Amino acid sequence: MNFSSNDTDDMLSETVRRFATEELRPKLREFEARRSVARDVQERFESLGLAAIDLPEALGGVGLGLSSRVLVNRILAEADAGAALALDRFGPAAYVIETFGGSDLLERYRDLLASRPETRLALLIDVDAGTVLEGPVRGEAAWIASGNADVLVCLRRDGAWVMESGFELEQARGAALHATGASRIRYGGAPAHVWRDSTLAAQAWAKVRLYHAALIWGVLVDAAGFSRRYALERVAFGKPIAHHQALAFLIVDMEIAVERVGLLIADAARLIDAGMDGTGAAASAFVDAVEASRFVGPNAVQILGGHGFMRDYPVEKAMRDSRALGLLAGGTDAAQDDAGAALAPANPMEFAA
Amino acid sequence: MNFSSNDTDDMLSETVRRFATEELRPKLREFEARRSVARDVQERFESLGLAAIDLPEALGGVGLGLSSRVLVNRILAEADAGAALALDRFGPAAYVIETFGGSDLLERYRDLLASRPETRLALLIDVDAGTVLEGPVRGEAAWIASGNADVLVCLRRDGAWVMESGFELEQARGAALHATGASRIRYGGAPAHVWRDSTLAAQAWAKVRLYHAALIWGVLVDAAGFSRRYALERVAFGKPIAHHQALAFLIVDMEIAVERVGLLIADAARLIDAGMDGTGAAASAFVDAVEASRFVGPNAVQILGGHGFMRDYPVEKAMRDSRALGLLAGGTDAAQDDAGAALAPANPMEFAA
Amino acid sequence: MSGFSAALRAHIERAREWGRNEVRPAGLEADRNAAPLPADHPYFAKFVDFRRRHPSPAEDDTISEGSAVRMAVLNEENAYWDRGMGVAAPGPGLPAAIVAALGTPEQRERFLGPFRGAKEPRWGSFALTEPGGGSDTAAFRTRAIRTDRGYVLRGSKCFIGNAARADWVLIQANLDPEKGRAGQRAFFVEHGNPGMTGIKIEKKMGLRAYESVSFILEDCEVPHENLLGGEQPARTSQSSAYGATMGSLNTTRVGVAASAVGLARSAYDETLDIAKQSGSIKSARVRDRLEAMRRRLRAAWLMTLRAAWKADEKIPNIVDASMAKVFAAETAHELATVGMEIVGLEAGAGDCLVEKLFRDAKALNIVEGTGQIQRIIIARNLVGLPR
Amino acid sequence: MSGFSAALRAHIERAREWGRNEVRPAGLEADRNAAPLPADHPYFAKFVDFRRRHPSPAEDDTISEGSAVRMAVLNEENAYWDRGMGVAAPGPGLPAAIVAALGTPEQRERFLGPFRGAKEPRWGSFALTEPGGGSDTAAFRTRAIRTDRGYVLRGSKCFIGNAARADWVLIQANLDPEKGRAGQRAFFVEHGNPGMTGIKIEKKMGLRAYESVSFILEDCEVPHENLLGGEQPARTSQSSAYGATMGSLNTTRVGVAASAVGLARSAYDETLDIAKQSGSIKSARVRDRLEAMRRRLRAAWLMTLRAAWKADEKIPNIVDASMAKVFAAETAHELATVGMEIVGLEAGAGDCLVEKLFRDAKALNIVEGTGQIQRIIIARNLVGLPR
Repeated sequence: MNFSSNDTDDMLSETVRRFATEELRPKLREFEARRSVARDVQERFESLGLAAIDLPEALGGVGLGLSSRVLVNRILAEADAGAALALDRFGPAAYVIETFGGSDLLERYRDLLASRPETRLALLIDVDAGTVLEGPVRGEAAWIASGNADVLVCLRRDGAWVMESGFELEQARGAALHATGASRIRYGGAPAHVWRDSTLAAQAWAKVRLYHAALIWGVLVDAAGFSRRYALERVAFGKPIAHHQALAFLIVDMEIAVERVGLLIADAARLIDAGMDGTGAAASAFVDAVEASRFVGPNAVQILGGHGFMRDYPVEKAMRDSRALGLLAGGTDAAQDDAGAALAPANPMEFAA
Repeated sequence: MNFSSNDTDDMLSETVRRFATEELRPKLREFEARRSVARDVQERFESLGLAAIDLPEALGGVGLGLSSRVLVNRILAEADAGAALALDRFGPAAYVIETFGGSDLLERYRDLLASRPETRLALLIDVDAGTVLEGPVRGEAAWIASGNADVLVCLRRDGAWVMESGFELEQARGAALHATGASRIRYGGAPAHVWRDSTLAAQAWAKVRLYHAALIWGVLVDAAGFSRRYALERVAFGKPIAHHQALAFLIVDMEIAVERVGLLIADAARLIDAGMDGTGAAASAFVDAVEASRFVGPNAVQILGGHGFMRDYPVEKAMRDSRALGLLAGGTDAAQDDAGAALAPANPMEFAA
Repeated sequence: MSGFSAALRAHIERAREWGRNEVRPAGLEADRNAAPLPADHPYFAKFVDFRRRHPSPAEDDTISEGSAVRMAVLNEENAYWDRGMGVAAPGPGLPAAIVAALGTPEQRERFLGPFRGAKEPRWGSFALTEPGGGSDTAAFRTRAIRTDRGYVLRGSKCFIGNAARADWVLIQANLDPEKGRAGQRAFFVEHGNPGMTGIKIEKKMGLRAYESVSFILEDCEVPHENLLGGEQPARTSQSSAYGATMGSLNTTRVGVAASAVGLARSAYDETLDIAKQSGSIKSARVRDRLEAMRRRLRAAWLMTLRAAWKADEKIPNIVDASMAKVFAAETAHELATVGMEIVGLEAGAGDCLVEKLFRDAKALNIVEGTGQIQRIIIARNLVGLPR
Repeated sequence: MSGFSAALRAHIERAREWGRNEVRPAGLEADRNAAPLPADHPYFAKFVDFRRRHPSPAEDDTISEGSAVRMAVLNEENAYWDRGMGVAAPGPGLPAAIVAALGTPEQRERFLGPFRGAKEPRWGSFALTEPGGGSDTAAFRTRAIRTDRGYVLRGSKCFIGNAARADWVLIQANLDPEKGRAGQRAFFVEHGNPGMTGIKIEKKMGLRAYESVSFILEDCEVPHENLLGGEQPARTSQSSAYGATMGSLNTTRVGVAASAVGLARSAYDETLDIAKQSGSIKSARVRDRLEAMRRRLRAAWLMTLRAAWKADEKIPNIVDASMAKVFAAETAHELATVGMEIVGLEAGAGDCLVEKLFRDAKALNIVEGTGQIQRIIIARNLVGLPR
């Protein structure tokens, strides 16, 4: 039973933290305005190996597990969750490719991404897919968190498909996460790959959920931290507002909410890395992150008062970004369905590590 | 548009308040221990006409509406919700009788109650009644909030029935509301009356829900008030605990929760008294009362700290009573179903009075 | 059956039509542009014309409801269509009542007169908040110094509505800092005064339709006549009435509460509509959420109406007003948040009213006293919480 | 796969069997009787026998986990079966660690010795809380006055666990009120001391299995040797270690947190079982509630385990311990409350474990520092909240 991080993760954290602090955070509003991350930042991200943190070593990845991925995503999102999505051109679609297509297909898309620096995979979750998955597919989605996509990967409850053409994106305003752009998407045609397997779909979905939950986690860590520091600086009625007891308690409750999310995410990632069934735990962690976002994001704005409402401070962005992230990965209702599907007696002795 | 109470209600309030304060509150634990209300208190209650506040004047009632009933119930429950249930021998069963059986049947049972001072009607809500309502009925319920019953009235979604024999009560410990006793019930046989009409059932149920919601409201008014006064007396770290800001805010939020419940109950009662459809509003008010009870009851105990956990103070009783009341009237899930059944755009200009 | 008079309902019907046809589209335009509508936008001229043709309910003697209830009902309806556009509306705005109550006859004529029957849009503005100030008005540092020629103002203000386009800004400043809060007075600074510098229109998360302006007062000179109420303010019957009213009755917070309810209703109606169209209303989970929204909305509206009704009945309503304000503001935020959940990806795409309301609503728990300040006010009255 | 050692798991397996067969029935019996089990109840003799046969994990060298994690895991399991019975367990109890750390060698022998290998149930007790005292230990008014023959104690104590049946009660009293908190010392008062009067066993909402006792100290005399640590307490290595540990590490709150988690798990498991039996688990609403229960439970357990693990690793855990304490206690209450909703009428009948847990759980957010106190502790560390 161990809660310590290992040396690899410590080194990784430090690298990511430095990159996030130096390269992302100062350009927060710049990325937002251009709706993408500058090419040199992208290159630096990839040269640090952060793009392939949890791809197999054989495929040029770092070969770390999901536990490392959630750590990286959290730290990136502490700086800018939109940029974190923009930087990861393979993105959570990689989990679908890996789970269904194995290393061969993973390698193919890895090579594609390596050869064309603007190429991206976009992931679509078709939660309510009704018809049986076979032959041509046709449909649309109101939002994907990407301004462009060369490959469209779709995950459904009963399987997945990959389409390399036959879809078109229409730029959308996007409610948040502007650094990664936003599109409406419309697709129709025969996918390049189609798989039917609901067990594998559940496994891939679990990873997709943790990927996004970790981004929410990071946004909330930053929102809680930023507003806490602000509350220590800002004086009202003769003392820092953080020393007004009711606000101090709010800050404590925000901290508890963030801690709780982090523990559940790390727990689910550990289960999956240990080869155990983590689908329920991952779905629960996602739901928890969304719930926490509804509490922490708006209260960070509240602590800053009028200033929180202005774009000069990052908390309004945190409130919007964390709320929008909760709509991705299939959304909370699907996660709630999956989390509640296999309720068993609790086992306090289950702890992977 | 008017929020003032009328003179009748003001006089009524004063009468009920004096009775509740003088006759009920001091005997709180005595009623609990004997699991009933003393005969002389019962007689005084009935001589004041409080038993028949919303029965038609033609039947010896006071002929006031549901708005007056919820007021009376609130004030009684501020003293002791269990006693309020015990004192009302006709109880919410009267709404079922009145709605389905009209004044003839109401009169019959009114006479029965008048002739035998120990007689009671018990109300059972059979939420999940599956089979079609006809001929003999058979079933059981884990809890009715009564130690004895001479007539069993059962309300279902599709109608109602009344049974004068063929049921038996088994005394239960009861989680709360001890002044009214607690029983398990088992019934089987042909009812004396059977009605099938889901519209009438919904109307009766609305009244039953408001009847109980008003009792919860009263318990919470008392819990919030008692703990607030305690917080002003109890000193810690050099000042009344009510002046520690976080606790002051908690007290405020408890007050808001109680106000909110009261407004929704009064609003629904006004709609029904005005002959409008109040089924959704009544169901919503009940759900709101239950939600408020989960916040206000336990926090009243929390404010008293260790003392709150002891039976020397009434707040532990309030926490239990309000929680238990929420299980009656068919429970929250059924109320939620009904409240959510007919969702329409909101109309701010709808206000009965 | 409605508990409101037919006359008031007629006003609301008109406001509804105006809101649907004019206010909502203008508000969406401003939001999409991420900037206030320019002062010469045709909407404002139309608005002035509309007001000339249809006097506000405040001036309609055939309405039986009191003024606070009228205002609450109208604010609710207006904010339903767009809260930001409500603040952006031409007119003397927030300071009108203050000037009417505390101004000298000359000031009333000079500063409010031009608004009467004006055919062009014009604005007034009121500047209280300071950077780092917020709710702690005692901490405000803008100073006023008397000179032979008038007064010199020094300091800075922020989040001031319509200040860049206003004919004048009524600025709160301290003439006698040793007296603390009691030293504070208000001064008219007219448009184009060179001492009002660094004018910046804030970029906001929501409520983008109106200007929130920050500016610096750099030795800003105004003549003696610009001190509100004059140098020796007379205790006029109007001003004492104003002060007495403020003691135990409050309508400003009730007005904001009503706006919050309107915004919340907008979120509810729009979400319900989308849930019905998409069929997601068939899910018990979605229905439960909508029911909780409707219930909360109703409670917030009743709380607000009661606070307004008490003001009209001269029943002390300080606790009611603060309770309505904090509860309605939190309701607006909650409903927009839950609404986004129900709307789903369409909300993420960013072209959806509910998503806009999510950004708009947060401000309502901040302006006119944050939720924390409202709780302090309530706690003072409930448990005598010391300052 | 489990992250725990086989040795620790074996202890837990034994505790589980013991809990199911002995603790749960005894706890339900006490609850039904609305009174603590009498000291001569067969359960206690069985317990003493069980402990003699199976030493506690604290004494098992084959376990690789540190002492705080051992305690957390064991507390969790024990509280799963009955939290009240855990407090009622014979032994020196809460004050054992204090006496071991701060007592003189004679005191350790005299007061702890009889517990070692005892064949009969016996109890120790620790008296801190006072009526009207609660968390504000500086406000405690029990006085100790030195006389030639020893000390005279005057004051009153309340909510003292097992005090009526204990061989001795270690009583906190102030020997030097001018020094404030620093003047407080602890005194052994032995069973039958005539100065300990007005002994009243409280009637509680829940956790009825153990005695909560209030009593008055009416010129209660004890000999000099009964002052814990002696008249000139030596700064022994043990006592300084104890003090130092208390500075940045906390295990007491972690222990209560673990108990709260156990109680919460009990509520979850029982509710799940009932929902499965009744078929109500087919309702999405019920599944959502159960999922929220399980999720919260898991988070509380992870928070508690991490706080324990930090204590074992000598990583400062004050914030972790308080966070685990308040979150786990609130979790226990929340789960029992929601559980009652799912159980429905059966919970109202009052013969249902979940209903008992609803009454038991509330105490956990009060003992060992209320939720408010924990938040103050956390806020001190997070934002330097002044005292």
